[in-house]
Amino acid sequence: MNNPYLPIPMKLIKNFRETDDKLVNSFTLEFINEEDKKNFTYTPGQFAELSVFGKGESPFGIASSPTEPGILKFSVAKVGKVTTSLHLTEEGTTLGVRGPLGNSFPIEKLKGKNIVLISGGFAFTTLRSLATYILNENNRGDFGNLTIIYGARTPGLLLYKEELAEWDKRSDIDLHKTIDKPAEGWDGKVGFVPQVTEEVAPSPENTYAIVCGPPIMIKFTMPALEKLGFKSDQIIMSLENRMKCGIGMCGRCNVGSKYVCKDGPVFTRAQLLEMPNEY
Amino acid sequence: MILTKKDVPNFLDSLKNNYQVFAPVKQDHYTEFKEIENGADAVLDYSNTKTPPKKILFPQSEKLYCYKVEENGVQMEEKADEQQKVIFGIRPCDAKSFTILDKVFDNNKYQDPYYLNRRKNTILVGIGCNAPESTCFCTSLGGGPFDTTGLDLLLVDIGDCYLVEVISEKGKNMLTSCKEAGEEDKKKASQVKENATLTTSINIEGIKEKLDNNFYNEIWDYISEKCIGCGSCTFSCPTCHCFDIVDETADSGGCRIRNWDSCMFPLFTLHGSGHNPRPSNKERFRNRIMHKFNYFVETNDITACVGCGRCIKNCPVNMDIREILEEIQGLEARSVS
Amino acid sequence: MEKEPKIVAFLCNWCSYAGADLAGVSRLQYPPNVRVIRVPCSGRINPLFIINALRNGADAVLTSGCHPGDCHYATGNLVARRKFALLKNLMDYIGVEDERVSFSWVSASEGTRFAEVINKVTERAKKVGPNNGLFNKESGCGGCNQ
Amino acid sequence: MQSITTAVQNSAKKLLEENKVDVVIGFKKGTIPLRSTPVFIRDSNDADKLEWNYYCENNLANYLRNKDQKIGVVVKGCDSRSIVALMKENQLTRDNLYLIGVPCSGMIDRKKVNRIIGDKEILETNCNEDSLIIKTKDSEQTIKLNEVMHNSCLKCNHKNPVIYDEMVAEPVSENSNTDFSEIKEFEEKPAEERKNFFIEELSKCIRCYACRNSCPMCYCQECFVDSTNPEWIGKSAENVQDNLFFQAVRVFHLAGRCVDCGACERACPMDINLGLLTRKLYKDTTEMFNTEAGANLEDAPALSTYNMDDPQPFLLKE
Amino acid sequence: MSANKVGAVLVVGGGIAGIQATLDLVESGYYVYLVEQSSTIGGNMSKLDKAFPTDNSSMSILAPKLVEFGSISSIQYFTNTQISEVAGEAGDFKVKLSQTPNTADTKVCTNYVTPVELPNAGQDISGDDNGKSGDFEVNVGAVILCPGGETFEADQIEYLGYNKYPNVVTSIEFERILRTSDKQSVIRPSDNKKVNKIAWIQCVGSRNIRDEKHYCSCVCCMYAIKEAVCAKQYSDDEVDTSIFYMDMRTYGKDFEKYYEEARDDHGVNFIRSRIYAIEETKDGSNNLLIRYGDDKGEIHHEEFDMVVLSVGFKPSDSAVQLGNNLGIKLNDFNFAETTPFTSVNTSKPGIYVAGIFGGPKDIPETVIEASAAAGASEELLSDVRGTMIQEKTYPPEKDVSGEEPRIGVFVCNCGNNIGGVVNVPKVVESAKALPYVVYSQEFLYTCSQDSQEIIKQKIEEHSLNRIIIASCSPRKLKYYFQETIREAGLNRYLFEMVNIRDQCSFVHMNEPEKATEKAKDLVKLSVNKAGNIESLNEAPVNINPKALVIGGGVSGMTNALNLAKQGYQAHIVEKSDRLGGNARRISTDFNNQDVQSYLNQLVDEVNSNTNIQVTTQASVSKVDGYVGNFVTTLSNNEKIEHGVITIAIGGHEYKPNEYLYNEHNAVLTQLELEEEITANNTRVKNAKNIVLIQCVGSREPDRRYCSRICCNKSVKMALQLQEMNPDANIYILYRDMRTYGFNEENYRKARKQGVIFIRYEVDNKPQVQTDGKDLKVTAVDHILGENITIDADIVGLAAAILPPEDGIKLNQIFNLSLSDEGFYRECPFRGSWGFSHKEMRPVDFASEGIFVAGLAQGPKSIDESIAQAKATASREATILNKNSAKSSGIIAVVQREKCAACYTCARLCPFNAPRIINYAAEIEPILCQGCGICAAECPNKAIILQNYSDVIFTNMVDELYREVH
Repeated sequence: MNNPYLPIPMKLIKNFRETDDKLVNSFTLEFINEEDKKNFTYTPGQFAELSVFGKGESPFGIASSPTEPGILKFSVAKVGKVTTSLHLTEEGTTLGVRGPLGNSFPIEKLKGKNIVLISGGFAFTTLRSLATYILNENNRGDFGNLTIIYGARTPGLLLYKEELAEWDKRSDIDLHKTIDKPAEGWDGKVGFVPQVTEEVAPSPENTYAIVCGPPIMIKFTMPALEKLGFKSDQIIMSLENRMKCGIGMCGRCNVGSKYVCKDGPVFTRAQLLEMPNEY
Repeated sequence: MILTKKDVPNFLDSLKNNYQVFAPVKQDHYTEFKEIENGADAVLDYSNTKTPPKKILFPQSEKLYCYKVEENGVQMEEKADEQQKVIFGIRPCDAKSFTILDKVFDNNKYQDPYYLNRRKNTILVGIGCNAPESTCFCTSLGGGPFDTTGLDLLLVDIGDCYLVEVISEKGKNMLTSCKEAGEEDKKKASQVKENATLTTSINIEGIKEKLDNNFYNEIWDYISEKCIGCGSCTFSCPTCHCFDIVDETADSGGCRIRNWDSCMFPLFTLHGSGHNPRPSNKERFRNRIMHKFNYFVETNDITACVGCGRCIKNCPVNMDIREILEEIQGLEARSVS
Repeated sequence: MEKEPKIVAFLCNWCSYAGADLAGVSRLQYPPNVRVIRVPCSGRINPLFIINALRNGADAVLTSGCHPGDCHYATGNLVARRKFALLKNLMDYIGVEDERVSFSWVSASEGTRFAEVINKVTERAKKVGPNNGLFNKESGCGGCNQ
Repeated sequence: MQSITTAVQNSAKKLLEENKVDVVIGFKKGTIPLRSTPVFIRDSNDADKLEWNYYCENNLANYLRNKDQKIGVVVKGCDSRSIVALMKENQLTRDNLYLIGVPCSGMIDRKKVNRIIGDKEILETNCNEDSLIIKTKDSEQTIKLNEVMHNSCLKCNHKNPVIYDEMVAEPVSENSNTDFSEIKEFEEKPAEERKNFFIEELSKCIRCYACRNSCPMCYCQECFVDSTNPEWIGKSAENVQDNLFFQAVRVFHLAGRCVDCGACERACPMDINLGLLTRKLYKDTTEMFNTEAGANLEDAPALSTYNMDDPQPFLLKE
Repeated sequence: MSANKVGAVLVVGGGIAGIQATLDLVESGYYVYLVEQSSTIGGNMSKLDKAFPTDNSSMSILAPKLVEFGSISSIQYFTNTQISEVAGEAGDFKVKLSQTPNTADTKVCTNYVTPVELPNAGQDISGDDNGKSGDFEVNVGAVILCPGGETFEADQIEYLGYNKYPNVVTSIEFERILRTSDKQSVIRPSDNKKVNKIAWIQCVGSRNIRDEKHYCSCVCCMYAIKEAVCAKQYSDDEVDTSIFYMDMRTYGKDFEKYYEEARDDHGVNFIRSRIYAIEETKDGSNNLLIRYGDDKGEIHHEEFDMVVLSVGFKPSDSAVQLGNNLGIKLNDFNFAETTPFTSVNTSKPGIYVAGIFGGPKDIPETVIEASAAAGASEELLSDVRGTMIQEKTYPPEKDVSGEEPRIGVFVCNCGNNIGGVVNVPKVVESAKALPYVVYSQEFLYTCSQDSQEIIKQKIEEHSLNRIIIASCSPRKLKYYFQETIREAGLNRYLFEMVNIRDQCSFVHMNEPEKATEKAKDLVKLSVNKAGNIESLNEAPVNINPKALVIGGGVSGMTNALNLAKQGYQAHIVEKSDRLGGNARRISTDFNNQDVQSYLNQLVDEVNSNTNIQVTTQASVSKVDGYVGNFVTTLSNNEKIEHGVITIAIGGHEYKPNEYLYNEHNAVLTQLELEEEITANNTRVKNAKNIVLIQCVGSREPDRRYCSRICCNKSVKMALQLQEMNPDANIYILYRDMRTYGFNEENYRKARKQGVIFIRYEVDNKPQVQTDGKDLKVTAVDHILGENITIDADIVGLAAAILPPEDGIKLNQIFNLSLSDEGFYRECPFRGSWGFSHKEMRPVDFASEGIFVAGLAQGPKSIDESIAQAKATASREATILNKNSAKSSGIIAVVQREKCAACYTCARLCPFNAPRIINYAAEIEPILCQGCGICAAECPNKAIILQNYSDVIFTNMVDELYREVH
């Protein structure tokens, strides 16, 4: 029997400070065993359990894209014991990875559609995965327009600044970066994500909106999207309940009869409206 | 088949050659399932064990695997329990609980090797309940004092001996030296079964739908009011299965350990951010009831309760699940807000 | 050879740690088994520190502060004293060997006394032997070191 | 008993009718023999559900924190002392409480009853003056009440509430001095025996934390057991050492605050003898610092104060 | 006075007084030259075992002060140095100093271990920071003399047998015996045998008419009692201790209780007697035989194992010479004379005296005088405050938060002091293998200047963000190294120190391997801690440079005036309708100086000083805020914002119930009698027999203290009365005559002039009777054992001084500590991390920014009140001179979400730092001293003591016991 609790060993090859509040780092991991590399096939939107041996494991959305072979990337905010020790882990250390876990963004369904990615703060991780996937030259043709609305409190708190700069240069992507308050040297928009969403006003026609962000952003983005005419089954979200096993057994991440780890984390807004509000 | 009571100790002793044998043994004024040293330690004349036998297949703490951090990486060692086991003298309700746990640990996507391995290697020898307790309500949940669900053998106490009903092939193979039961014995057995009546029943009919419609009902505020949020109900429940996974370290290595957890504990669902989707007793208690009588039914088509009554007896403030279900039954269906 | 006991000592900065300093400059010789952790005041000691040390395998724990009335913070050791009295009784009661947990007051001028306390604590630790007893989490995960 | 029940009901009814309180917390009949259960009465018509008997074992002070309502609560001696202790710690406002004082004659320890009658199901019980009649399926047994009274009740010297807004009955006579004989006896035993006793007891622990949660004084936002940084203790119930560690620290944390109500021991589903630990600390704080938790509103909790001449028997003998 | 004042002060003498004055001055913005003629600082105090009456160990009081010297840059100190010449005038003195070269090598190790002489202490002494020697000159605005005193040469009194018999020792020698004892026995010099019976002989060199040392040395009674108690406590066996005395002078605060406890609880024998001779016994045992006469004149002999001579104090020859050099006036006994009502001013403006050179006194009084002298200097030099000191500038601090720790470990060989035992290279190697350690290096001397440069360089080179020095005690050199790392741009708190010298090499000399193992472990612990420590901020707080003075008596006014002259605002709040307090009722002081004219002058000065505001007929009803930022509401609703508070609410005279007071109009209290004397009342003038009864209401079971001044006052009044009517018979009925210090002179004079002194026993008090008209006083003559009856015309009662009437009421506002009697209890021995450095604080409270002066603190004379008021002002100036102050970095912080507002922290904090605001505790950083009591006690562990958190301690222990296989 395949043991879903056993992690595969991976080597931390990059521990990179993402935000200037020093709370979010990105970690790039490299497969140690060829076989693991082969077996670890994932789709944007999935997550994995990352183990710091001796400290424990925590689930994180996979920030890398299947189009970046050989590595996995996670962006982790420092909040507890595991994440803090992860931040202090030296490059070269062996970490454990268990996954891929959970469902994913419905890639097949998204194909041929316009995609709007809306995100705030450090919740951008799995959207980066999806964006990178879509922008890959082999896949770009499968999707329609790609609009990204991504905001943070200050410029320093945006993730993946270099990549954003590169995307900015591309013509096949409509990127809107925004920050809460004007700042020196800032060339993007100013304003909260819901507000910018309304400004940008993506058309709901043949479109899916994928929204990841802090609860407050979600709360105000939903009416904005509704106003623009997005139906609740056109809006896709990813939940972040507390998880442990990641395989639907340990009992803590359920929302109604659904386990976020096994049946999620990706749900349409229509699905979520059917579920109790315990997330 | 017939097993005389005086032969039980020898029988158990002989089983010990091939199996880890678990049976109810006396502890303080109650009984608990323990691995027995001597066949004579087994007490079959008991009302119900304090805690359910689920801990045999799903221990309160178990090592999943251990690891050692070394210069050139991490060595991992999986912990597996391959021992053959017999749980002797298990009540039908407890036996049934394993069929429920089976669905937990083998969901549509993943299999839990620890539980499933043990389960595969375990023979369940049940004993029928000649005198069900007042807190028992197994019949309301489709079980019964002599229900054979999940069992390999069932013993029926007919006085000096047990009539052994063979339910599975596995069970049959165990009984090498038992004589066949006579007509008299069979008659006695059916007499016993008839006499074993439950004093409590609750109406489970339609409860799932009631729950569906009353998630936001204010009744939850009141139902949970006296709950003190401890885990004694969940830890004494044969079907509760929530767990936590932690690392325990020693020296340069450590183990990943799984411990029972309880959905009644606030930390159970607390996010790192401080947000808690089930912030108070009310939500936690509701989830517990919903899980057993609604969510589990939805996903597995079976209620995650066997009516053993332990949560009633063990609750420090006498929360009684029967009362709660009754109250829910009494609710007029209200629409979801 | 029998394993030498390893003892942890929580010393208050102002008196007992200074007493250790004085023992040092006075070149008083005492057994090398004690590992000192400096705390601002004996009032800073959380009883959990002591139990935690035992849990981690400390063969003995010493806690020492200023003499009552002598506290640098006026009343820190008076607050601590009540705690220590209860803690010591409790430890005793549940069967932790007396020798595992010691308390003393040593002032900055009592270098000799400091050395004596260390002598005594070490002697006691040797007498009672390695900490396999209560609170030692053992090797929390027994199997993983085979 | 019946007269107290009636008095409690009348008091509750009146309080609710006159809108003096939003809710009355008391006890109602339990669902199984030997049990009463806490109840929250909001409608004066429900007041007759309230009852008073030998099974009102829970400490109702546990339900009073963080409530913005005006609460009437039925208090026996220990509940009232817990309320006093909580008031000292700024957890309760006296003005928001109406204390219906009940003189308490002690509560029955189910564990003791079970030990006497064995593993038989109790179907019915009856109490009179000084005895308890137990009916099982095939027997009836009469037991002297003081044989099955909870230990903490037998030794209690505050059977009457120490504060109240009204007393529903005449006070009962109090034990004059505190009796710690069983603790002293245990202290006399060899260390090894004491240790083994606790190891044996705590091997039963399932870490359900009913002891902690049933205690009115255990209100930490984050219990040391749940703290992950530092991680003081393992979570695995199979580590008996840690179970004992948990209990030792728990009772220590309650030193000078614990009113020895026995709620923790009664709450324990595994029937662990916790009283031997809680009462030890209770004895030591009483004897060493001459304070009784919750006995009055004036004294600071024993560990929140000090004297110049506090005893220091713990010092290394020279 | 010079027009070109200099903002520097010369402090002469490195004893406790010199240290206190220095620290006060430095804290208040003045540069200080501290000159000590011996090779170490510490003075007499460092020779003591413990200080009375609290039995604090002397070292624990002194050591923290000494530590500070290394870290304060506006002090220059010179040991082995004397003053050769002084020129100039107040405000601008030019002082020639001459220094003899120091023998110790000062270049390599700046770590002076301790100035105290210690057995085998080795070479680590001294600590000049300049290497000057020979003659040089300093320019200062004021000079404070605290050269201390020396003890009387006991061998001058032949019959005491000192220097003749080995077991006759002086009290100072006995201190040394105690200090070096094993605390199990007291060993005598002749044969190192344990002693079982010790005698103390009081007044050796004091109160000696033959020797012209008439004065009382003040401290001998107390120290003898202390030594007798210690001797008992330090011995496992029963030790018999006897004190042979004339009068037991335990007149200080809490001294009487100490005396009673010694007698009643510890069983010290007190024998009122005269000593005739001390001789060795003839049996060769070296035991001593004391021949003495008891108070009935009977002769006794008693044998002792050892005799301690309680030697008195006198100014040293060098101090006398110093006085003469400076041209200040000395008194008959060669002590420096002070001008009336100044307490610290010598006859020469700009030169002040503190400590024993001004007269014998105990440690707290010495420290008070030192602060008072500092206060006086500050008053003189207020316009040049801050001109001589420079703020040091530092590079900006690097932000290392969130960075992975990069630890540098520097291990000291200490010139083989460490390396001779501990294998330092191995320690360095093991450190390198520890987590987060990126650099480790051995130094011959980590504390040398060169090493500091290298450390800074390595910090830069390896981007180190945590520094560990493994060398000697952090108590000595922490500040020094913290300075270094701060200069390298690191936050001061990113520093840890491991003591592998005092805890390894010095104490495990014969076990080098184990010492090395231990050193490695200690380094490991420290590295582990370093991984968890963080940069800490010292929270700034603004200081309102104004004082609120509660009480308008001499103390309050002196305090306010001193502050006002230093340039600070002061607001006096007086309860009555006019200023003056108790002094209004006093005609002259003990030295016959006119109190009323002084008082009037003081009131005028106060009223005319624009920096002082006075509100009369008002009291304090509410105080909010904290040090630097108090807001006080008065009873008239006036709101005052201020930075510090002086409590000078005085005391009052006991109204006796005894001796027919209130029943017969010729029975008067001391103050009432004084008023009649002042008024030249005829009934007093014509009185034939006047009886003064001492200890009325004092030294009683419900008032277990001596009122200190009544003996002096009665003697003074007896002399006054005698002058008024030379024919009058004046009787003083007393228990012990406590005419301490130079007051002994008046006592001697009174006896000589025929004042009749009759001692009574406490259980046989005098009787005052009346037939309705005449008064009869009956007392027992203690020599004859017979009743004496006096037909008294006037009976004067030396009524007790009671604590302030408003003390308890006021204390509900302030929550300070009161003694059992109701006097304010100062907090003498506490360190503070905020304003003042760690020092003795005889006028301070545990609550920062609140001070006490005058009778409110305990009975005292006018002069003593003045000294205290000035001291208070000086202490307050250390706060007020700053625009803003900083809290310590090591403070406790509350995690609000965990706090249950249970008041545990507020109840237990000695400094009133936590308060409950909106259902959670908040800790005022400026008040927090970093003890961590709250962090330990907080039930929910909502409080964290920064860099001393639970996480840090548990991780350290985890690390220590984590065996690496």
